Amino acid sequence: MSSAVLRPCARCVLSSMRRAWRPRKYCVSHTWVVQAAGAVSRMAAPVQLIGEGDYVVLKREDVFKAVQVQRRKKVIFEKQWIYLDNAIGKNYGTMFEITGGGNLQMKSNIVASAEPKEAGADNRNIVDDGKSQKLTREDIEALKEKGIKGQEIVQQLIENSTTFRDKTEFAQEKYIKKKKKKYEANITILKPSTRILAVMYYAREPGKICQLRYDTLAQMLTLGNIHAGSKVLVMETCAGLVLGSVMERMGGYGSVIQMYSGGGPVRAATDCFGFPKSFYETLYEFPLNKLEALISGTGSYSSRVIPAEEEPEKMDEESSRSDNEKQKATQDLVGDCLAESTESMETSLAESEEGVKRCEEVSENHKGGQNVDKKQVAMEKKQKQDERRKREAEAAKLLQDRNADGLIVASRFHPTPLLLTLLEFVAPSRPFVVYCQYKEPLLECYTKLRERGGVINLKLSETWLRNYQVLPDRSHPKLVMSSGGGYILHGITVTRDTTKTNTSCSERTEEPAPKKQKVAEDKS
Amino acid sequence: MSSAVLRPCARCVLSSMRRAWRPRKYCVSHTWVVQAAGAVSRMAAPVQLIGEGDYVVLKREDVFKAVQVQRRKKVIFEKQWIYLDNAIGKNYGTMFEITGGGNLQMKSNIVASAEPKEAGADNRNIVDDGKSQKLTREDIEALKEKGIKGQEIVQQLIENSTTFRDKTEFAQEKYIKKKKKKYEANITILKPSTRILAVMYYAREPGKICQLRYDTLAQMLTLGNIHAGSKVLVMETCAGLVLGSVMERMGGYGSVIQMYSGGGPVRAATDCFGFPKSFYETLYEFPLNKLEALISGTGSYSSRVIPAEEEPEKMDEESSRSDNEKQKATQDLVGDCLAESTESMETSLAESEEGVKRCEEVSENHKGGQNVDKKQVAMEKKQKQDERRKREAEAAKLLQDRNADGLIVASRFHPTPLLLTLLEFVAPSRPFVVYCQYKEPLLECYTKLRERGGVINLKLSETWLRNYQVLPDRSHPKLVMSSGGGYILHGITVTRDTTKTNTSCSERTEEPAPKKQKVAEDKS
Amino acid sequence: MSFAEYRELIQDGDTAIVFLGHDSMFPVTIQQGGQTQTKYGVLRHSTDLIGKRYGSKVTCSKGGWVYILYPTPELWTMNLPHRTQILYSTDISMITMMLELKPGSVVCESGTGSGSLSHAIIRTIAPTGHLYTVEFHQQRAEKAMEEFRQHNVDHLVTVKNQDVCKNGFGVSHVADAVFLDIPSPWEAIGHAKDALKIEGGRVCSFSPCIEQVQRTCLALEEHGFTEISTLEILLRIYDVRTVSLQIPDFGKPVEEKESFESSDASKQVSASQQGSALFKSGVSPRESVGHTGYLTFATKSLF
Amino acid sequence: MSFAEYRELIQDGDTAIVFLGHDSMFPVTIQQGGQTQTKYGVLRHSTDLIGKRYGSKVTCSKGGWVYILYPTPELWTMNLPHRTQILYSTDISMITMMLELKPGSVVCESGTGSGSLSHAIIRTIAPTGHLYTVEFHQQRAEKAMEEFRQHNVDHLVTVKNQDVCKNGFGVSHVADAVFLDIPSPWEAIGHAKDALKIEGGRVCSFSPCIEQVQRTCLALEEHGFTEISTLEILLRIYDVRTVSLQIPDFGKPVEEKESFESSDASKQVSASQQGSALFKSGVSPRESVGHTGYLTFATKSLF
Repeated sequence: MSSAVLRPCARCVLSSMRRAWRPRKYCVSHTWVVQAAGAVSRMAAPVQLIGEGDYVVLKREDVFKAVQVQRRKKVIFEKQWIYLDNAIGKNYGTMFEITGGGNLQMKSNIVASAEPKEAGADNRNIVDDGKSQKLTREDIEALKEKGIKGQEIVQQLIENSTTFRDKTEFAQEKYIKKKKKKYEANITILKPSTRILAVMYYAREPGKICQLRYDTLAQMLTLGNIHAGSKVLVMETCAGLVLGSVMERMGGYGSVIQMYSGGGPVRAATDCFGFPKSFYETLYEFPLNKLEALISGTGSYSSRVIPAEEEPEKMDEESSRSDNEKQKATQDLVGDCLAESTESMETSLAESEEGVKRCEEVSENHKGGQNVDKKQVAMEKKQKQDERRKREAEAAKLLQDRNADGLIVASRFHPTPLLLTLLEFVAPSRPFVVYCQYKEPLLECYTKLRERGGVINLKLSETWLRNYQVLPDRSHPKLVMSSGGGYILHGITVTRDTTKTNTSCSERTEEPAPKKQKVAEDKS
Repeated sequence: MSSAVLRPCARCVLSSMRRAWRPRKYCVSHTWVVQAAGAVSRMAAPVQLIGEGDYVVLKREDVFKAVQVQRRKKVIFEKQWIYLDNAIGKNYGTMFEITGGGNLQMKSNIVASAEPKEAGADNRNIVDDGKSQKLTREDIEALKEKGIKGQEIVQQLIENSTTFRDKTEFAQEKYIKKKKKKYEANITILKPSTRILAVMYYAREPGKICQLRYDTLAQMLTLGNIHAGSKVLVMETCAGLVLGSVMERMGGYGSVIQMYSGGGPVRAATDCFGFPKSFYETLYEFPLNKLEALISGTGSYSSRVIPAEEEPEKMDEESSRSDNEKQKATQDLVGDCLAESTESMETSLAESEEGVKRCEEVSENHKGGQNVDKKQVAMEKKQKQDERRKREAEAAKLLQDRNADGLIVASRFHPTPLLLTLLEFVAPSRPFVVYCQYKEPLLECYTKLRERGGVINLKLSETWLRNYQVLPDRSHPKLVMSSGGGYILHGITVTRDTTKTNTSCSERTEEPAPKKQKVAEDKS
Repeated sequence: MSFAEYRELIQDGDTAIVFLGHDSMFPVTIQQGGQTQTKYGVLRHSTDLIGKRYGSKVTCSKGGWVYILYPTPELWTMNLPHRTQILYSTDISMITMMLELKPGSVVCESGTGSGSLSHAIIRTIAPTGHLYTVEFHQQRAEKAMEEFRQHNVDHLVTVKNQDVCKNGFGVSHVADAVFLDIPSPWEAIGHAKDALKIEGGRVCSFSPCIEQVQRTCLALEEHGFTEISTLEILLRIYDVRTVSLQIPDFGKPVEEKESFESSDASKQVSASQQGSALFKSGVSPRESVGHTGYLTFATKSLF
Repeated sequence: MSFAEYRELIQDGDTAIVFLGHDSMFPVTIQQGGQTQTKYGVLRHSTDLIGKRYGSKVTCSKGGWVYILYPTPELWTMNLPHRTQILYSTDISMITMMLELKPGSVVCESGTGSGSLSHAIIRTIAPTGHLYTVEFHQQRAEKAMEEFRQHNVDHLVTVKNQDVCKNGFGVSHVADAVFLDIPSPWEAIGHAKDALKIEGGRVCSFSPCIEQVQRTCLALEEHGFTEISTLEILLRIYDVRTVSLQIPDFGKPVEEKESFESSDASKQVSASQQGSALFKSGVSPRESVGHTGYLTFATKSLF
């Protein structure tokens, strides 16, 4: 009977209620408050309601799905077609039931949980002959067609089970849960957040996010000291989830530079966060394959500062080329999306009895509003090209300052070359974090970073996550656990010696010499 | 308040009590019952008492130490010198107190646990100024000199603590535990077992047993299907602990062939089990560096059957040489032992607040009774040489049958060459298990074994062990856990194809081809 | 064939394991004249199996082949018919060691369940030990006895159909070890104590829920057990894989043209084959068993 | 210097971290004219530190050198003076994400303890959020406020010295998230609910013992919280080592003499150097933190 969080974007100004408690200073003097002032104004409304065009997350039991709210648009969720029209104007966190025709109907109150009453002490007398349920499949179908709600069907099933009362409490509960899942369909609509999207992606499409488990992402954001006002480099191939989580933590203050490979940056998951437009003004992107030129100061990036106006011809060509590539990639994406949309689309997070199924593309969200005039398209395209060229030049400039406050890497590329290259752009005394699905590349990366120098406090780690069932007299760790959440290597940058100083203290090798082989094995 | 198990060797014949319950068949027809009959007779006594010369384990709280019971011999345990004389004739599992002069005195009953009575709700008012204890260090020393027992000293400390009653229950318990550890000294004497010795070695001398954690050893014995009546190959450099655990599981039935490197097999931990002599009659050893000759059928092992009498001259030479080596190794061992004996000698298993300290050599046990006549020594040496030569020939014969029922490897050597060589001596449809402290060599071993063929169901695994504190209202996993218990690779032997058959079913590669790189990373 | 000792050749009446491939196998009872269907075709017992050596590769009628394996308790655990939730080898290993089982041990167990642990206990305590196993579900008790006979270990085990919490194990002061896997183990601690030898022994209780553990620990303490300790053991299996990670293209100036091409999505496949790093990795499967149960051990002393 | 935003240069009054080497560091307050002793000699603040860039290598009086680091909440957690048991970054990470903290969030916390979590929360909710932290121990509350001032984040936090179970947080319907690390969290669930915004929010309770979790979950359910879920997170650190394993000598006939020598104990060292395999390994330290606490999360909805 889970419902969910409802709240306006928390970045609203502090209420007078709080101010009354104790006089407090304001941080208005900080430059970045001013810088992001535009973003703040949007948050004035006291309680935000579900609106058309909003990016939301549907929740049923432990299953999440990110969608955009659009009128008269069918959405498939947990094998059911639904329309979200009736959710518009309601509070976030509202729970709905699906009625005939796939419409949502607000649930007036939490359903009384059908807790088992009379439980047998054990199940010694139960013989499973497949005949304990008196209702036939046809009976149930008939009930459904009559429009009987799921909750009532489950109750009917319990009453018509000859063995239900003889089952142990544990077995009864399992039975109810199974039936509820099948016949009841309560959907809660939530505001997206890193928590929800990270959990959703790990459950539904782990392959798209390099198997990055949500607790591992949590470590990265904290160890990377991601916070408002900093300048962060992000290199990820996790559908934009890592990027989105960084942007959420920065709240529109500061700047994010996303490095990308291929036609353009991937931000399908980023869009699911439903950030205000202003957030994207602090987001830049830069292609990996121009980094060498940037570092060596050749080609377009020969001078440290390139005003957008003075950009040479060549740059222009490149831009339009990469734009073509991006177009193509987008087409592929959409095609892929359509091809997959007929397949089975849901995955259950905790209750994976049926195993992990293929998930649909979340990036469906991108398809809205494509029927626009062709001329307008051409114009918009030109505008976008110009904008992109300008932004890339700005990104180049931000990089060339070589004073980023952090670096977050989570990609399907080998981490070593990425780290060795991208660390050049990070200021000293700043944290960096690299995620890899495998441990072995990070062992190599660790060694190479030690050789490079300019980094201290290197740690290779993994987190173990255990979820618990806490119920009266039935508490235990969940029976299924994720055994692989990936590995993290993190450290802190420092100024780099060009001349090797004479030994002494500070950063010792940290790797002890291989232990002396004991001479005789006989010393037991 | 821990006491311990007391029981006669469980391998005694079944009591008539049990026979009365229900008539049962005996397995007297099995050849190995007859073979080990000598061993059984020793177990006739109903309850075995602690005897002079017995190998026993001392236990104090969670700390174990294996020693041999000898009259008027000082033993150091948990920083205290004690004499075991008074334990002789007592039951195993008896708890003793240490009295003045290091003598043991039987505890009449379990000490009433000084459970906290009046606990403060929280510790908000406690200011730690180092002045809360009214007893001075001098006061405590005076109490000790008066011969006041530990339990009473702890009680005095509690009564003279001004803050004790204000502490939370949790803090009170911690306080009592700490003080008890310091001032109370109850020692239980236990019969050795794999459980106790494996836990002891992992806590005290993990380096000597390649960090093999007890739960990992438990897996090896079960996955290796070690049981009475089989013929098992053991290659270990774990001080003889793995060998001992295999021998315990075989109960003197069947045969064990220990492969060794260097001067001779290491069995310090094996001796701590206190096995009856008869067990050693089923134990053989064979040097690794003669295996090549055995396999290729060159040198001494040119014929499949070598009766001990017909052993060629060369074999003799080798034997005596390896004997010299063994002598030397033993000297090293003793020297090492003495050198270390002045160091700090105890390690606590669960409460490692003080970290892991160096442990003394358990093999002290070997030193007893060295003052014998020199001539006798020479004679005995000759006898031993002859015996060893004979046994090695017998071991060679057992190996040459190439029908071992199992293979257990746990060593500091690279597992791949060991496995590839030793599997030659194992019959088909038999399990093998190899332990390694590191994961990487087992990845290689896995690959090489696949290439070799003749093995199926290969699994690389690790176990996680969590110990729990279960106390009313204070249950949780222990705060310190072992994070490395080592890795196991195990599988089953099958007959080996010399000719590659044409594909089809059965053992597929088991390793899927590296996943196709997705063409575009853009499909998020 | 016996689960308590090895034999070399396949014989009429044996229980054997047909191994089809990676984690795919099933048990079969060998019968003169019998035959077994596999996805690779028929296995004819008389001609294909009886008299062959265990571990042999046997060709089925359709030309595919399988291995015939000797049944160890561990293979049985992987293949037995489930009548209840069963204990797996990871927990069984720990139970066996921590109960200090060895040849000659006398053990009491309840419930018998599907006999997974029973087979492992019998293997370890043979040839001179004995297992008393109590199961309250009659059909299960009968089925277990039938399996023990079939597996030639019935002389090492006695099965009794009763409620251990009410009636105990039906034996007194004979056991070296007692194992409990029942919903209310705390109700059987007194009976466990009674079943153990006068001079002492070890007890183990397996429970999925922490509340069961809490009550059991209290009962153990009340009955004077010592060395009470609770632990949990989890298996983590690694798949051995060869993995390839792509090397990113930073647009090295030397081969500027080249690198431009490789940034074209359509050619990226070949580029990745050139610029990638291969390595062996022990990969965790995405999901694994997160919990089986807590194991609580304790010692009964003489006193 | 502020824990909520980066600066480039070391200034008078800053709290900085002196990094001596592998896991060895300590915090220092920079003072014009001050000096700090290290094992490598004295650091003179005015001449050696002030005006230098954070991350610089600084040479001490004895010629050894150290790095001066900018204080992040994570470095502070590793170096802060312990007045209580503290929360570490592994749990803090999970708390921050699962409470959905971000710039602008309003958070209530109890107890403040040593301020480890408080610093991390403040960093995340700055510049527009606020932390209300309640500590029942007066000295601790005062010390925490002093640290917040010193770290230039006092405008983002309010410390109150009271008993949260009796008096709550002193604010109503303002918080997006509530965090509890107290002995009896179930007694504060009502206050937590009251502190959360009308439209809802998230709550987290940290408890070492499962019984505390059981009671807290019951209280959460009674107060109408949903999405109640309990988890535990453990950090596993790997040391990167180069390991050498010896290749066994089977007495290869080609070099019979040679192999014999290598079996001689006195020469084994050199032999092992020849016949050994080197590899990189991520080695688990022998012991690690086995448990910190259970984290229980729940959602308060509008209804």
